[in-house]
Amino acid sequence: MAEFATLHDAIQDLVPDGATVAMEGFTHLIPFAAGHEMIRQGKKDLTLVRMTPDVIYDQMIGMGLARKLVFSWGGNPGVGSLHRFRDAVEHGYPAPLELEEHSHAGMAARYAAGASGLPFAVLRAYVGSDLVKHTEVASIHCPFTGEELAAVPALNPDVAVIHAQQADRQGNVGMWGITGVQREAVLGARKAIVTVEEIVDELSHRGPNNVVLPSWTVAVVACVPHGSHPSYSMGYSTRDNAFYTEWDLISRDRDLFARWIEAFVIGTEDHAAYLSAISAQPQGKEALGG
Amino acid sequence: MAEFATLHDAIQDLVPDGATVAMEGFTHLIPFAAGHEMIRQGKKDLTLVRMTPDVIYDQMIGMGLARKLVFSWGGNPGVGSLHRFRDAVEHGYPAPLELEEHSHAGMAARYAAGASGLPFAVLRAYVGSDLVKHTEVASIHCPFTGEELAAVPALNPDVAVIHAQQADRQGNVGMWGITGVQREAVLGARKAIVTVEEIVDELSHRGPNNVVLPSWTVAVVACVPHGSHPSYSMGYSTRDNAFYTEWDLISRDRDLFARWIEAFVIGTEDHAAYLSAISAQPQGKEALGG
Amino acid sequence: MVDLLSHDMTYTSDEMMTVTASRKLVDGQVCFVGIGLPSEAANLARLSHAPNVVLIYESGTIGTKPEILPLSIGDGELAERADLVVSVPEVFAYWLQAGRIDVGFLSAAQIDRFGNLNSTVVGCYEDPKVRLPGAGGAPEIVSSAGEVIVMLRHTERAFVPSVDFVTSVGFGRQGEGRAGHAGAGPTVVITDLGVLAPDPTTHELTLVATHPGVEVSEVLSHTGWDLLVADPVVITEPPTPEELGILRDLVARTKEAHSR
Amino acid sequence: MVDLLSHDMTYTSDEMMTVTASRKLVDGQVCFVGIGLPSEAANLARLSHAPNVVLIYESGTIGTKPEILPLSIGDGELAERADLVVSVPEVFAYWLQAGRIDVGFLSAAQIDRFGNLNSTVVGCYEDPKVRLPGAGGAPEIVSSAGEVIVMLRHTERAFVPSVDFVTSVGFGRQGEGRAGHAGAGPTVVITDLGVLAPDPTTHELTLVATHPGVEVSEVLSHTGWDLLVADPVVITEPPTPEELGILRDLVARTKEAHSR
Repeated sequence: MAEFATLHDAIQDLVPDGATVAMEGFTHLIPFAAGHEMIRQGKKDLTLVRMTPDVIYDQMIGMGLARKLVFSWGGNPGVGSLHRFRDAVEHGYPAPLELEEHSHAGMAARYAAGASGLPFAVLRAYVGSDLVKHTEVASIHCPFTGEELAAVPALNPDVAVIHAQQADRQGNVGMWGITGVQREAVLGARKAIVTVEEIVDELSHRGPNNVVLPSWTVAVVACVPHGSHPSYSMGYSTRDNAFYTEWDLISRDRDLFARWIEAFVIGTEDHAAYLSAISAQPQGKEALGG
Repeated sequence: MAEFATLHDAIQDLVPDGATVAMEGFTHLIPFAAGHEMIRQGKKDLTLVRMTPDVIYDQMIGMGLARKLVFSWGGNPGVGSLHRFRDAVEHGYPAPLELEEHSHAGMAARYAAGASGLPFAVLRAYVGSDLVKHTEVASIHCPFTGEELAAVPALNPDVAVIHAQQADRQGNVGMWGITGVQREAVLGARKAIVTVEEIVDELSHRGPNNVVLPSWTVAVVACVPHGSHPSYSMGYSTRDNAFYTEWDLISRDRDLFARWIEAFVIGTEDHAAYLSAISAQPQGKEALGG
Repeated sequence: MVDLLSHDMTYTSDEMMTVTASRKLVDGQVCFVGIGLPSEAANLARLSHAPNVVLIYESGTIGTKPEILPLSIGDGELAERADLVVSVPEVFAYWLQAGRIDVGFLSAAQIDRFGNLNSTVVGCYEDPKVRLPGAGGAPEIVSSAGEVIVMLRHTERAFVPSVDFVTSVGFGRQGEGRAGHAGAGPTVVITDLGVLAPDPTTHELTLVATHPGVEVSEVLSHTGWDLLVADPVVITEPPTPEELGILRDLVARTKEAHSR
Repeated sequence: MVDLLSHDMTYTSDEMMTVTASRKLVDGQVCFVGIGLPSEAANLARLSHAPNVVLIYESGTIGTKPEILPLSIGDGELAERADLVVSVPEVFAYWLQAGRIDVGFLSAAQIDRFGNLNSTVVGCYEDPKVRLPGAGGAPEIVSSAGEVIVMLRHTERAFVPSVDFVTSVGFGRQGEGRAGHAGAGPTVVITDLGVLAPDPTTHELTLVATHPGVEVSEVLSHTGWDLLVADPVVITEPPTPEELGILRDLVARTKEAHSR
């Protein structure tokens, strides 16, 4: 059965330095609050796993929390580059970042194998792509037809962190809309932390695509309203598109980035304080004289 | 886009003699009406595929429609044996029945591989079971860990036949409740026939477990109310448990079975006629002086 | 709450078997349940001492809390009272194979000295005396579940020296053990006469308990091989009035519902 | 219906590119759509001549009918207006890999003479000049889709003799072809200047059309290699008032919605 805890305690207790952490989401339900808490707690040497690393990973990488990134597409959705990620890869600032890079199909299959208790997955992928020279892909033959296919190793993160719309009082988690690979990340991980918008008496299954994670598949549930800001939680909040655009400017400049993190993350004691700081100064960049 | 047709035309046009046909369902939404129509049309040399062959396959096998059965559990759910199936296997009556037998895990993985466009599936299964001596299972090694696992060939039936609660006017199919392996059967088959309880303006997604099959993944939709009798369609009908019990008696006796099929299937021109015959003489056995 | 006075305190051997099996489930365990006797015992456990047991049926219902016993693996009752319903490929891949199951709870047509289970054929495969339904989910439940509870009625036809067909491996034809399996296999076999458990070293099934009023000789005469007998053999605690009351209410509710 | 008079009949080169790309989609096709330019062109097609085109986004939305263009691959608009929403592992396994996609519709940072696409790095992988976002779904879209429509703006930086990194294979480094791929690969490349297509035998990209007012010399000067030119080179039909009207309404609706 999942336990209920504060986000602070969940991150402190379940995310040791050096852990392999998958914070999943496909631009919907991104666990920003959990990432900010890892920055506040100064986590170190993390291996970050995610199909689509975006602004929260940009922030964590920019603060030097990550030793390695396992991914398939890293960008600021609808805007462009992740400048902190690029600075780390292109200039080793603030620290070098090791990359383990796949295609979406490969990453999705790796998560599914992890959730299935298999050591690897088989798929049609990577044919002729230079990716095979830079990542762990093997070739495997069908024992019945002889056909050659690709094999990729399973993903079993130490900790999966996701944001969902609801949990009931028994800790069963309910989410809907675009749920990406979150279910596989949770089922494949050794432990899972789920932040939710709301604790309810009964999951409301507002669909489309209702997904339930039973309480016993989750280690800790933390109630963090708007825990996905600037991403969104269908039925609870809309995407703060202006923030993503603004992030392009903030993240281009090392000092401006550092000041933003200081003012809005390290300088706020929790997500509620972050939200009031953001709403008090929506134009973060100007507020910082950037 | 799916076409709308009568069940008679769908079976006549899409199910040639000798076809490999998967009529799936996990005691819920069993496509009985479609099976009866195959009996009426006297289909021959079929390879029948199903994880859980039950009374409808017992009837088709008893009438000699099947050359081969691909399955993992064959029984009368909650009652006992399938006597026509047993008579075919034990005594070759009315004709010998070739068996291709797997475990549920293996059959489910075979369907999923078929739906994924892969030639085989990898799973942890069959270790030490005598099934491996009598079915097509290969051993395969993980290219990363060296671990030995089982491989089974994909299932891609010529035709999948399922029963669902609803289709909308564009032919999109909606079902809910226990949906077993029906989605994989349809997506893995070359063509799919779906009988539905009702044609609606908009799918009502009454859940749990709402499943949608887009119109373009289905060849033909036929509206056949109560097309799953004596099985059930959640939200539309309840299971006729008395029939399953009675079937045990009817199917034990070759002549009684033949008379029942004559009276209730061959003697009825379509499913509506079958339903009125059944409701007029619910005690089929006594009615036949069995 | 159950009104004890309303229940006859004598009980049948099937009731003793079901109650004994239900006691083996520990509250909070995740249990993959077969239809029939195992389903009855697992739900008795859920309605009595193990309210938080998680029941998974191979039709894809997870966290199933039926008010009446299902006749079939796909009864609507299972879907309507589940925490979630998933596809059959998923229940086997993401839930059973992934090692999330603490206890597998099933029956079989034959069991042998080393706990191997047969639900495929009596006689030889190519020309069977009796063609049984087949494997279903059993081989992988017995392989992957943390441990397995087996329930079947105690007859010489069911308890054979060596099964005609190994559908699901217990400890192997020669009792060689569990190499290649994630789970511990059949740790207990519960019948209408008593309880058997594999010897820790030889893996041979051994009579460890008899139900009240059952003689050891009676168990031996119903077993198709020279059954080892533990010393001492425990006598099973008879069903409590509460256990019997809950079980009989469940069975009565079920009969009533299915006769509608 | 669109009021033609309300629209300025001059148009931009981006509009010409989007309209040209949208015309390549045939009604009823199943199309796997990338975000950005491809998504704009695919939805223009859906709102004009191809109302029954099936749009699939890699976030798992199938039969997607957005009223406004998504800013990101995971916008709620996509989920709310889809026939169904599935998980990401499923969209790649059951839908793309299974061969259900007629047309893949995407962009890239670099394309070369043989239609190979790069969205990974500019420079060398270990020490890149520019680290690009990466592969995403592209390698398997280009491999598995029946054919692929590529859209990108025509610059010397984008049209290079040989891509720095083959993220997704067109016809190979030496134009060797499509062995090992289910689909036909990039059958057309649409830019803001014109249209390129691979030579049927050599697979080398060839200029087959220019947009109105664009000189062939202008296309050549924006291409990083000696671009083959078909004879004759067709002139693209300019956008019709209806196409422009629908596109501009879509873009205006989108701006309005995202500025809220």
